Amino acid sequence: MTVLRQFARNRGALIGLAILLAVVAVAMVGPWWFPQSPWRMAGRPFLAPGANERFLLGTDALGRDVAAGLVHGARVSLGIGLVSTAAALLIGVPLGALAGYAGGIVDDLAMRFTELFQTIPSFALAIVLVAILQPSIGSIVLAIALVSWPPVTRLVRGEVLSLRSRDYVLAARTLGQSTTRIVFGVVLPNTVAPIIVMASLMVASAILLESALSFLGLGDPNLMTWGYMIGAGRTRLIDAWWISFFPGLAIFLTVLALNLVGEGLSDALNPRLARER
Amino acid sequence: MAVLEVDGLTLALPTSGDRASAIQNLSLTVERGETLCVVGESGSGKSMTALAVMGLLPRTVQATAGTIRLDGRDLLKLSEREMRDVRGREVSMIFQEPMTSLNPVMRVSDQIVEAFEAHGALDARRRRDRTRELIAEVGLPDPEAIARAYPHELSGGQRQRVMIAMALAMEPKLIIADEPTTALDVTTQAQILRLLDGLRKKHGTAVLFITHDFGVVSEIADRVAVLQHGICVETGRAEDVLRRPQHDYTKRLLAAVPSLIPPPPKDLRGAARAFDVSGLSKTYKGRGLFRRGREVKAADDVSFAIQRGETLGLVGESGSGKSTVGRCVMRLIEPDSGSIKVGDVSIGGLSQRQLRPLRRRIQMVFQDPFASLNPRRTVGRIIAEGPIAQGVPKAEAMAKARTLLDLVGLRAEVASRFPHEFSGGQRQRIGIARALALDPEVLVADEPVSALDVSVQAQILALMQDLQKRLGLAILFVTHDLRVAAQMCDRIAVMQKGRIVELQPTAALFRDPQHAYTRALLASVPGGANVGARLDLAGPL
Amino acid sequence: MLRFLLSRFAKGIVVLLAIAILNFFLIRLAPGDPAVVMAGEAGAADQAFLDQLRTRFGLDRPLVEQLGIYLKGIASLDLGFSYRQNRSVASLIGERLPATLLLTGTAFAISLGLGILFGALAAARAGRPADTLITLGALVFYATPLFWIALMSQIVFSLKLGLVPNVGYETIGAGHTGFARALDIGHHLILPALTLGLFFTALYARMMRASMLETAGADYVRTARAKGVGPAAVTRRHVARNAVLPVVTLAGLQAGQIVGGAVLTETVFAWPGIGRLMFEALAQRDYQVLLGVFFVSSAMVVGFNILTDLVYRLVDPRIEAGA
Amino acid sequence: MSRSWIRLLSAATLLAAVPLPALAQAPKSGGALQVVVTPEPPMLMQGLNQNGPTNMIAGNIYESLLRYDEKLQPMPSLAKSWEISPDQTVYTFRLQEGVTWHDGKPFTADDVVFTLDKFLREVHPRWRPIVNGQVKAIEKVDDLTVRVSLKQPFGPFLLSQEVASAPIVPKHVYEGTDYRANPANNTPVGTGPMKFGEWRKGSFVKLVRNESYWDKGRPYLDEMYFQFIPDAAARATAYETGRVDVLTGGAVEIFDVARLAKLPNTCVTTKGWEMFAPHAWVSVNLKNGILGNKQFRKAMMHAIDREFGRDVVWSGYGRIPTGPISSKTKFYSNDGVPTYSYDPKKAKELVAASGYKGEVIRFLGLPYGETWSRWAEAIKQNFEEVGIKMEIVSTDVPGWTQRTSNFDFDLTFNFLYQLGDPATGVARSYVSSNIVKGNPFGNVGQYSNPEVDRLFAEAAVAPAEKRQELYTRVQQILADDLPVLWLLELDFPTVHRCNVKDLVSTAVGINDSAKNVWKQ
Repeated sequence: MTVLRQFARNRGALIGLAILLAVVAVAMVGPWWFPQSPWRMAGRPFLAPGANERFLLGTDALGRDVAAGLVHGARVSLGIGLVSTAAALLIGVPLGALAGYAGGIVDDLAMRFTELFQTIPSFALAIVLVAILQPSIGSIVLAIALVSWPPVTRLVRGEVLSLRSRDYVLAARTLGQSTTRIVFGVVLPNTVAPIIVMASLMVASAILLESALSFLGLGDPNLMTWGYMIGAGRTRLIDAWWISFFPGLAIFLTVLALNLVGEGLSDALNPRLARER
Repeated sequence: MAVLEVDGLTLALPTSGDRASAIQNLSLTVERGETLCVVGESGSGKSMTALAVMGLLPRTVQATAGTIRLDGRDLLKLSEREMRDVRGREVSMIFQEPMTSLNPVMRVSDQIVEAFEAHGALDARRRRDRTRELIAEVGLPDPEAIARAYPHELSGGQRQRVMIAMALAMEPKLIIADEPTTALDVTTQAQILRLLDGLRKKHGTAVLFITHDFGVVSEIADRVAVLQHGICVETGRAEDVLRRPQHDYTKRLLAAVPSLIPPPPKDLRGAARAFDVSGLSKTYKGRGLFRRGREVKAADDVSFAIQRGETLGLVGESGSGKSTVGRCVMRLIEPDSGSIKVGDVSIGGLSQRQLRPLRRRIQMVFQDPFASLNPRRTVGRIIAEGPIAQGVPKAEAMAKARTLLDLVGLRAEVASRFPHEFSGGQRQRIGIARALALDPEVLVADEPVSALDVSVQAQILALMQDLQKRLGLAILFVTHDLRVAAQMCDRIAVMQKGRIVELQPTAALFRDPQHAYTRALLASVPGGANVGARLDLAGPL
Repeated sequence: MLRFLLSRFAKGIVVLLAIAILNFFLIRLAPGDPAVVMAGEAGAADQAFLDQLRTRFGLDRPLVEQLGIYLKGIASLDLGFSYRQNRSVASLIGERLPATLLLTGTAFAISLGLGILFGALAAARAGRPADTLITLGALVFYATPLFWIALMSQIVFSLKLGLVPNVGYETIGAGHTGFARALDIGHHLILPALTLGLFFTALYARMMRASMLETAGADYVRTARAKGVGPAAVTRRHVARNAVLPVVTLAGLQAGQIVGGAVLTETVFAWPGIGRLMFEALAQRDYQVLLGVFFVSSAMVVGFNILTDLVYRLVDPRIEAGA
Repeated sequence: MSRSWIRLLSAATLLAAVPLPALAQAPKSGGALQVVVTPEPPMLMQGLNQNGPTNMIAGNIYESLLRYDEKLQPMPSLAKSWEISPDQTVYTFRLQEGVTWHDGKPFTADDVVFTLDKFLREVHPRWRPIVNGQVKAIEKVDDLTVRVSLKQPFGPFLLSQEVASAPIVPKHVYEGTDYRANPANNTPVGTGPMKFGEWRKGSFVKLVRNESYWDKGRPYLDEMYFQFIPDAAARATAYETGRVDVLTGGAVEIFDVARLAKLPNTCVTTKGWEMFAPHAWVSVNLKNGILGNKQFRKAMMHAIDREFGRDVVWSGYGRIPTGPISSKTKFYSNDGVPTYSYDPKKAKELVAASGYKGEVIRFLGLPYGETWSRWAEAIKQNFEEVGIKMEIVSTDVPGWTQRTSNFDFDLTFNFLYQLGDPATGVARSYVSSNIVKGNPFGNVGQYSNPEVDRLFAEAAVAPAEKRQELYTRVQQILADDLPVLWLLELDFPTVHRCNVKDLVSTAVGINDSAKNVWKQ
């Protein structure tokens, strides 16, 4: 398909995809690669990378294997990113579709509600939510979802609003199709492309948000995540840089990759912009 | 000596495109004080020609052969810096879209002054004065206010006048006008054409006029060049080309331009009344939490009736409310008041849910064939959707879709393809097939041909005539094009500011228009009776 | 203009009222009885002591009544009383607010200014090394966690190079006054403001670049070139001025993110602002302070939004009053 | 031993005039001291708030009747000398002469009586049980003499006059007012060597030299700044970049101390915590299923690698305890006390014998920084290795406080100050009368043993010489019952520039006034 070809022509997007696939692959095979718990105090504390061939990336303050943490963390970080994005879409898409398609007072109310959530400083809200509900994977996902849905709503609403008056949607109405069928069968499938683009960027920012929460000590204490590793290692940045450097690098690469892929998708799906290049 | 001399020009397209060159071996000349019209359908390369002269070709398009001489100087050999000096000073250009061609965040005066600035002409004070003079010269009222205005505060016609003023600023030798009136209403178009022609005469400027409209050609052209797929098939004096076209393509094009003289009326005596609208009104109100918007009466007590087998034209300029009426009768927009009856069933007062099963009786054909088909569905599915929604089994509906494709002149096998694989005309056929799938009694056609090239337009019109005859459809035909209306409609209603100001049988309306507005509209049609053929709409497809 | 401002303020007040109610209930969902928390701080507690605290702070009344008290207070600009700090919340926020305004304002200005500048530069040099460099740089800062940048810059610029102070608002005990003090504060401001601003600089630069490239294809840009206007003037007058509009809109939407990011920045850099106050209040479940900071920071966002709307109106004449 | 202790007490009156410690160099006046405390205290009125940071700052503003040396022997402060009646029930304090409050008003016995009898009785959670339970009367004898009569002998009484436990407040400011709402709380008025200067919220508190301090020649410092830096790593860098001179205990994560100690001109001391003797353990909720099983608790004790905890998590600081009483506290004994070594194999056997069926045990984390988080993670791994499933629940301070004080936990960390005497600092965690919801520092594990209750009750009021015996017995019983899992006698090392002299000279260290501190 042309979209794929367009995407393949974008060098940045391909690099991003390669990195992303590598991260996903690591996350998939992680448990076989490092079958032991990443929390296991497997060696001497503060082994530098390479000082012991058993610990390629060194050990942390308790003698835990940084590489094992990194690999197991990939699963959790990606998982949190994906699940919370899915949750945000679950809130944002229906609300946006409702607002865009119903219009009028419903639209007004929905958009005021959305604006409300956009006005509240989102990171502060996330902190409060996680703290209130106590840090756990559930509360973190919920908090990230709750602060990231408004842009989805705005996007979907905008798309639906413009699609609603598109002739083929009007045509569907003139054929006597029911509103639900029009919204779900005609309108929403045509908003999938921009939603996918936004979702890839949202996964990236969800990973960033999770790491920031973990950094502040609001992570799930039973889950090895990259943000946790940075937070736990930051006080030793000066003499044991590797503890937080590698997870930082992992976050950076993953977020970068997601952004590159998202951009590539956006260009490929938006032919007008693609032609500019 | 010719002001502009294009000789053997070839513009190469990037290799990935479907053809090698946008323009092939093109030669043209424009003399001082002369208007050369370059005519062609979409994709003929006429706009590329204009951009090549301006030196504003997209980076991917390269001139690979030939010369463009302006007063003997080959523009293709100039550096970008030299070319920049030529632009605006010696050649200037007027674009098609007045709504987007002016910088929205700059005042009109600043944008005109910029033309002087760019060439270091005049001092600040003189520039200012000259700007006011130019605004006055292009016929804009209150130059002082216009100068201070931002583009969004002006109408489309006013903006195009500003564009012309800007083009005139440095008194160039050549003005290139690329479809400058296409986006305008017919009465505005007439004014702009008169203005351009007057200025050409006054200043002795050469004009290269790009258009697809032979009516416009007959209004202003001294000479004509006809382009087809990047190749100039015919050039000559306007009269010769319009009256005695040599090339087949030119002949075909001219034969496809609908005449203003309507065909003899059909015999509709005894036909049942299929569609009845009365007292239809719709007012748009600005809405907001903290503000009250202006009120616009888009439909004001509109009443008409259509018989079986009859076409009623709804004609007017943009903003006249004709499309609103079209959508109100489809209940796509909720009218404020009025009754709508299909046959003897009133659909005006029903809820959307109650209306759904009745929708099969009244169907619609949309303007833009690119936007009216769901890009994610096969055309078979698109056509079958209506019957499926009305409860017909899927297999049966798909079988019917294939029959309908055949009916509208497409092969039944294409049912499994997606809309983007079709041309504009083909898509419009699919749109018609979709509307017919429910066996409607009434068809509302909203500008069904205005997005199509003239040759395709004729085919679609013929198809609609044919289907009407076969199926006894009552058609509400919404259009801005009086030529099309003349050929298609049995009766015509002229709309202005939401009201029907005149409703007459077509022949009577063209022969003896009653309302002043109707007369103004008729007088504005470019080319008038000079161009146009009676379309052989009854003939084979 | 006056009508626009009035309507904008009216809207802002409605939003703030809704936020106040929302916040109030949100935070009451939390486990943790304020009286117990307070007692815990004191080191030990018995029932009499807890009861005494509850009566004193109205914590034994129904929730609706507490909300009523809270809203009535907000209407008269009384944000409540912090029992933990034994001070009015308004005064607590009041003494921290200038630092936060300084930090977020500077970060906002830096990010918008540098973002637009770099974005425009990259677009003007599209495809050339300068563009690649800026685009890459923007991507890097866009993808790096804010706190990571904060830590790194502390180590590199403060600890290793000794260029700037690593934490704090001013040199404590230096006794600077007047201009010298302003200079000292400015010196301390560099690292946190840059850290907070970098992500947004990257964001705006990317947006500006994309917007410039898109605008470069606009009809009016072609018109200007057809007039013979030179490339620099085309870029400045036609492309940049129009391309900046969506960036300004985005900046308005992002104001909340900057204020939120201040929590992190202020914590790492010991910046005595309300972001830090919020984090501390949260750790102590100091409801009144938490609600107050939340409310004030939301008000700041509303303020930033009104500001960007104003800027937008100045740049774009198409926006009508009240629209 | 007990007898000689009493003699020492009386002898302290003679020693009162001798400055402690003996000085090798003559102190130098002048200079400002930059100290990091964390977190920022809610207020500086020490009578109303006894947060660690409050004490570290306000300990310079307020004074109490006595101070204590590193061996917990009382030294004069506002009380120049004191006498104890032979039946150990009447204490007579003679006050310093020529003391004035920071606002210039003279300090008299009226202030002491008001403070101990009215002010602190109403607001101070630590003083209230003592004054209500043990004290019969507090009277002014003359302007410079106060007499406190006890209902019965109460050994720990003399240790209760530490500045955080009994700061003397000005009667003329507080009498007849709502103590908590008194505006003077924001500008504390005391008698101490430093006066309140300025509090820039979120940044620092500035104290200035009290020019009319009664102890002539002191203090040596002109100014003190207490800086608030919320991030632990930033606090460490603040020290490294020279912004601060002193990092108080707990201000930097313990594992940063070793690194900072290597910096030039840097001294580290673990002294100054003898009075508090923070004792860390895992509180066990004995009402929750398997946790009530003594064998299972012994299994946990053998499973936890306490040496690893000290050497890795706490960077080698601290001492592994044998039982409820810290080795720094009076009446410590390991005589006949059972010990628990790290022994996973034995732990596994005990787990099997206890009937544990693999239920998940929730461990409520203590939100006091990275060190505690690491420790919980390490214990989780220890447990995992012997087959005990544990899940960490993280929370913030209020959440921890509420859950702990409502007994809503399976296991959690806790650490309590021992306050010099088991009667005040130890008994509260084990006696059944202290199973009260609402207090995280009570007997939250709901351990109930009548024998232990009786021994603690007797020991508190027993004549000094009988107490050791009773407490030794208590330690033997508790170490076998394991109501909590003792982990570590904590050290909170103070990091400071070596040219800051005599920083720690009493049993409460930085929590006490800096009257002897000087900069070289």
